[in-house]
Amino acid sequence: MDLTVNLGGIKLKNPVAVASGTFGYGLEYADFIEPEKIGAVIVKGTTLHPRPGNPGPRIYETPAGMLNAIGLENPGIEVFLREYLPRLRERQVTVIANIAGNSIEEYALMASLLQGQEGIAGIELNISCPNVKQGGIQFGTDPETVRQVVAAVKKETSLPVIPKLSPNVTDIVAIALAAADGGADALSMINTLGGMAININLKKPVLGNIFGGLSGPAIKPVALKMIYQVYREVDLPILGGGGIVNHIDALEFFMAGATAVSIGTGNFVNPCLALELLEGIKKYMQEQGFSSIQELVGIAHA
Amino acid sequence: MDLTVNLGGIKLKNPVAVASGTFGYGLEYADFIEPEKIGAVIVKGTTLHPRPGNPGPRIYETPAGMLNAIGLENPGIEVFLREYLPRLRERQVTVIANIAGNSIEEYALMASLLQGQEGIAGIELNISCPNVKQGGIQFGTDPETVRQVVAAVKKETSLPVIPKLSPNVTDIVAIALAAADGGADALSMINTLGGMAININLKKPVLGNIFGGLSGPAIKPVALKMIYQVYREVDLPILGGGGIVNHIDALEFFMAGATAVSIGTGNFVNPCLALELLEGIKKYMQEQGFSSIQELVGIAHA
Amino acid sequence: MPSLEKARIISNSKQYHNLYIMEIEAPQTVKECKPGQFLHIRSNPGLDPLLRRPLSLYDVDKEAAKISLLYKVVGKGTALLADMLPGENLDIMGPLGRGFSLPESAKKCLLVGGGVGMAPLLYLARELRRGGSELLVLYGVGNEKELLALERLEAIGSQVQIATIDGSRGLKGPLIPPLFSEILSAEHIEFIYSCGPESMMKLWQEWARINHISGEVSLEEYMACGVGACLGCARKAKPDNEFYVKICQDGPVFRLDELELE
Amino acid sequence: MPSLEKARIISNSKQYHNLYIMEIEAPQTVKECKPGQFLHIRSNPGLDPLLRRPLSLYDVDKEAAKISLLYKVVGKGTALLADMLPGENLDIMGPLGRGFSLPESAKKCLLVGGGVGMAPLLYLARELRRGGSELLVLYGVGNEKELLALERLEAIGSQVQIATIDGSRGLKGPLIPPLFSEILSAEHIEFIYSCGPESMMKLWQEWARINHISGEVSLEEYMACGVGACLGCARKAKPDNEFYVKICQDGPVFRLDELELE
Ligand SMILES: Cc1cc2nc3c(=O)[nH]c(=O)nc-3n(C[C@H](O)[C@H](O)[C@H](O)COP(=O)(O)OP(=O)(O)OC[C@H]3O[C@@H](n4cnc5c(N)ncnc54)[C@H](O)[C@@H]3O)c2cc1C
Ligand SMILES: Cc1cc2nc3c(=O)[nH]c(=O)nc-3n(C[C@H](O)[C@H](O)[C@H](O)COP(=O)(O)OP(=O)(O)OC[C@H]3O[C@@H](n4cnc5c(N)ncnc54)[C@H](O)[C@@H]3O)c2cc1C
Ligand SMILES: Cc1cc2nc3c(=O)[nH]c(=O)nc-3n(C[C@H](O)[C@H](O)[C@H](O)COP(=O)(O)O)c2cc1C
Ligand SMILES: Cc1cc2nc3c(=O)[nH]c(=O)nc-3n(C[C@H](O)[C@H](O)[C@H](O)COP(=O)(O)O)c2cc1C
Ligand code: FES
Ligand code: FES
Repeated sequence: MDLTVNLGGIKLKNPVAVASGTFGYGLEYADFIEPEKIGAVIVKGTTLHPRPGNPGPRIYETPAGMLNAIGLENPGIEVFLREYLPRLRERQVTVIANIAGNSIEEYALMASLLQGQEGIAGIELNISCPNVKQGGIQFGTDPETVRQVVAAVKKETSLPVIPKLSPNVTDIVAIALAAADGGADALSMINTLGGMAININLKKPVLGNIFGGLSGPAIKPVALKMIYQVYREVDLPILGGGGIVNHIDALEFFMAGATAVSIGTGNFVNPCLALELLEGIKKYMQEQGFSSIQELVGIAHA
Repeated sequence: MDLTVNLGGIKLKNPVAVASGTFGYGLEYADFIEPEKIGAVIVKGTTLHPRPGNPGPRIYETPAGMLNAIGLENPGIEVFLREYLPRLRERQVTVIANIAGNSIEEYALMASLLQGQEGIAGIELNISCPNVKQGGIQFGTDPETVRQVVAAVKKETSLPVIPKLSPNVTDIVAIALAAADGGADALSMINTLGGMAININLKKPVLGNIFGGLSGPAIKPVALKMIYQVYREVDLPILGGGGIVNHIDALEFFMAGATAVSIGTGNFVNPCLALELLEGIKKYMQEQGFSSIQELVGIAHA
Repeated sequence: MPSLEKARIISNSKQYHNLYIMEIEAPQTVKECKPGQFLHIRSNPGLDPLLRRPLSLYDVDKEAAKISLLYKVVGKGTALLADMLPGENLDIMGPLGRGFSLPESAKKCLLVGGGVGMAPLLYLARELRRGGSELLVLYGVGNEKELLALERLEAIGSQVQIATIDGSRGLKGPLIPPLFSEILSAEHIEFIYSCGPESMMKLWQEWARINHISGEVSLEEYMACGVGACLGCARKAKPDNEFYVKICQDGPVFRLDELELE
Repeated sequence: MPSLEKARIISNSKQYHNLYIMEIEAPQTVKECKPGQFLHIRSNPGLDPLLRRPLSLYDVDKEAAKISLLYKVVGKGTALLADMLPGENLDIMGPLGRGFSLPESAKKCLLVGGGVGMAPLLYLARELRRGGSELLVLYGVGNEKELLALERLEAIGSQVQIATIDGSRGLKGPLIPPLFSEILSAEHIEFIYSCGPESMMKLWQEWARINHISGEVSLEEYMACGVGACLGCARKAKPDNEFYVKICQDGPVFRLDELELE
């Protein structure tokens, strides 16, 4: 059975990745799951300079989902390259970096810093983080800006570039087409939906940042629709995710048009999910007589 | 304790309404709950001509939510006025009509047919139904069109007009401002999020219409955020809903800025919810020393 | 008038594999029950699953205020039901829907129930017998252990013919007319009732048409409201119809001549 | 090394009002347990609630491979836990976090536990006693019936002083230093451990500072991952710090001198 996939030039040993921000720098969960067995580990979003992140509370559970407003806490790209990457390289983890910038120039600069770094398989562009006030969200909602960010990054690197699209837009296809236009090698979708919660005892927003990003099973239907739409109109492989917590969910994403899937919130529920889910996929393929995962991709469009 | 509210000129005996499409024509649930005791019954979306609706399956459960693609099945506005309205009037139900058109002219024509009809307290404009292919969704996603629809309807009627906003937009505040510009008396938000599901055994979309609208607790964080944002920027009362299934949910909506709330999917779980929830609100108000529901509106912004 | 009730669970136990019978005490609801109607049940107080689940009235004892349900565990909702214990409360709404019509005078009736499709037919059988009708029940299952209603059917005096897929009891094969042609040719059937997989019911519809027998069947569809308010459980009674019927309100029982089955 | 384990529930019962004790058999997990660490527990197989819930190691018996949990039902997750039955499996992940540090040589230790804040202190007390330390435990609750850990504390030979809000046992009043000033002035405390409401711990922090006593406290925060991967359980150890600590990884136990409590 062939589980390898080619995600815009990144060869993955299997089509299940773990999503940025939900799996730290790849080793936090190492007592529970071997990160080198996972299709790809997309590490925590990195910025040019260190960021302390948002004040708490940063997370809150909602029906079949959760809100987060981490605010891109991270030690900056240099620390990432110096301290975290070598350990991941040593373990031969398939690493996709995830970067967020405050300007097109910052994205390009980070891409150039990643260029030539051994152990990085590709770059995911977070142009859709709803928790960062300066920069971030606006990039992901205007097609022309998306095109420019992608093009600027592509100019600095030979690594596959995967913009991660925000679902908080009127026309996801327009954004995806713009990313393709800018030279994207694949698309990652979806990031979190904007949301909030209110503490009725304190009579104020729960999150320190007021607004946060909604993830988890609650958003799965939204993710599937956007992927289904983009698959029809845009000729790029899709890394699909949003609410996957079991292999049935993952199969829905493949059938909607995802070449690979990513697990975010699901890791919190079950840290072994990425590999357990793979077993479920294999079993389904066996029972249904599929020999390659690629046969499943987009099959629901027939 | 004062539970009455003024929703853009509609006097409601209490601030809990039932949402369009989830409570039929107001009498289907009459064995379980007295519709005249509910703050307002927003009846099933009506079109100018009868519509058979979409092929099945039309509904599907998702994590803490559901998808629907009813496709605006309804007998047309004349049958509504002739057969359903009189029965509601007789029972003194506070009725808000919900209309959906294929063109600005159709909206205006329906508004003129509702004008002067005894027993209608206001008109909700469904400019955001994601399940109708011709017309519907596009109206709700372009600010200028929203302004025009609202203005055209306002010209034909003296009834309070409440456009119902789609959450499937990049900038909800822009849409809300446009609606205000067109002369809206209040805003209803939010309608369902676009979504879909796939049946992995049949390897095709579950819904007959492929796409549907996601409702229920899953979308509550999204609804709250949009209402919070619009409350800050737009000076109109808001009829807030999306995922309310208990009084705590409802209180979150008031605190975010809703003047009244609507219950949709929650009716399916508990047909008595609208009134049970009211009791919960009263108890909270008592315990917390509020004497009027209006004191709660927008309190989370302090 | 249907009602919302917290019914006390009297018993709830696995009968075989994934088949369960639950008995509840529902003094309010029980009064209104008619064969073929259903209860709309909340399987848990949480939000997953969110919606109620429809289950047929399997057996009803109005004097004892007891309702029995026969259900198959197929997913989350029914799995949670199976976990409930005697003494707990079950949140039920009902009885809902249009049930089977009972003949005005005694008739010779054929009841065809496949698997859990037997669920709505036992209570029907009971009421038909009370009205003096004679019953031939064709009961099809995979294996004889699934014949949960058999004892009760025989106790009320119905003639039961069995088909099992594995041949463990009765005739061997699926519950389709040819398997019973001999038995049926010896009977003068006046009305047919059926519930089970639609493809099976379609064959019986065809059989009834050929033999000029009227009848009724019970259909299924996903449901949200259960009362005709959401228009979710729609299907076309006949493919060429312009409009849709609602299973929860116009059905779940339909006359054979109203339908074109698939 | 922490692990994921399906632990068998040995017992799970209400002790008083909303307070429960659950005993589980967790042969893998138990080996690694240290006082002050926590288990990250999935309270149901469904999606509501979705996330795991952190609970402290209340008591640990390594020979018998048993872990006890003391929990208060406050919401959905703990309510589902309370419904679980002996024989069922509990999905646990752990032990996680940085626990209490044990002194290298025997000391005179003060343990201050408010309400369910006693949860992490019993196992700590047991280990401190094993190391020969002498313990004075201040145990504050609303009503004497909530003193669930009392028997075990006394059995291991700790001196326990009680404060109840309603005066039903011991001193009457909240668990704050002035209430115990007499008792404390007679003791030569070398180290303090505390867990309970933060406002209470803050007062004990102040007391410790004045008396030049070092100590540790256990903090709480909403958690998602429990292992430092999501950065969700962040708080500033001191308001002026630029960066945040993670309760799940840097804590839940912190040294008093690292913190400015609120
Ligand atoms: C009027 C009516 C009466 C019924 N009476 C009985 C009864 O007496 N006993 C009994 O065992 N079952 C009965 N059913 C079916 C029962 O309602 C479903 O099996 C149940 O809702 C499944 O819930 P779940 O959460 O366990 O499964 P889910 O997780 O919702 O689904 C499990 C699987 O079953 C399928 N499924 C679920 N509901 C339906 C449906 N309504 N139609 C078709 N496929 C479905 C799903 O696609 C999925 O593959 C009845 C249905 C109707 C409409
Ligand atoms: C390291 C650690 C160890 C803990 N050990 C224990 C223990 O041994 N025994 C015990 O009873 N509890 C303990 N807790 C607290 C326990 O985790 C929560 O009470 C539990 O998660 C609540 O889950 P729920 O679903 O029942 O409540 P929810 O429905 O999630 O919440 C109910 C109420 O509690 C509040 N709440 C929930 N979780 C937290 C939290 N982490 N911090 C502050 N407020 C919260 C909510 O705002 C809400 O008002 C511990 C917490 C941590 C972080
Ligand atoms: C706690 C948390 C932190 C996240 N941080 C990032 C991030 O740094 N960069 C990013 O692109 N996405 C981030 N995300 C989004 C996830 O990568 C993922 O796209 C999203 O959660 C949807 O998938 P899920 O429903 O499987 O979680 C974060 C999500 C969560 C829950
Ligand atoms: C089955 C169903 C039918 C609906 N039909 C309509 C409709 O006809 N017109 C309309 O404006 N909204 C319609 N809606 C949207 C609801 O009125 C409501 O805005 C939405 O469901 C969000 O609220 P909820 O999460 O409380 O259900 C429908 C929703 C459902 C679930
Ligand atoms: S389930 Fe709502 S109309 Fe039938
Ligand atoms: S809970 Fe994820 S970092 Fe602490």
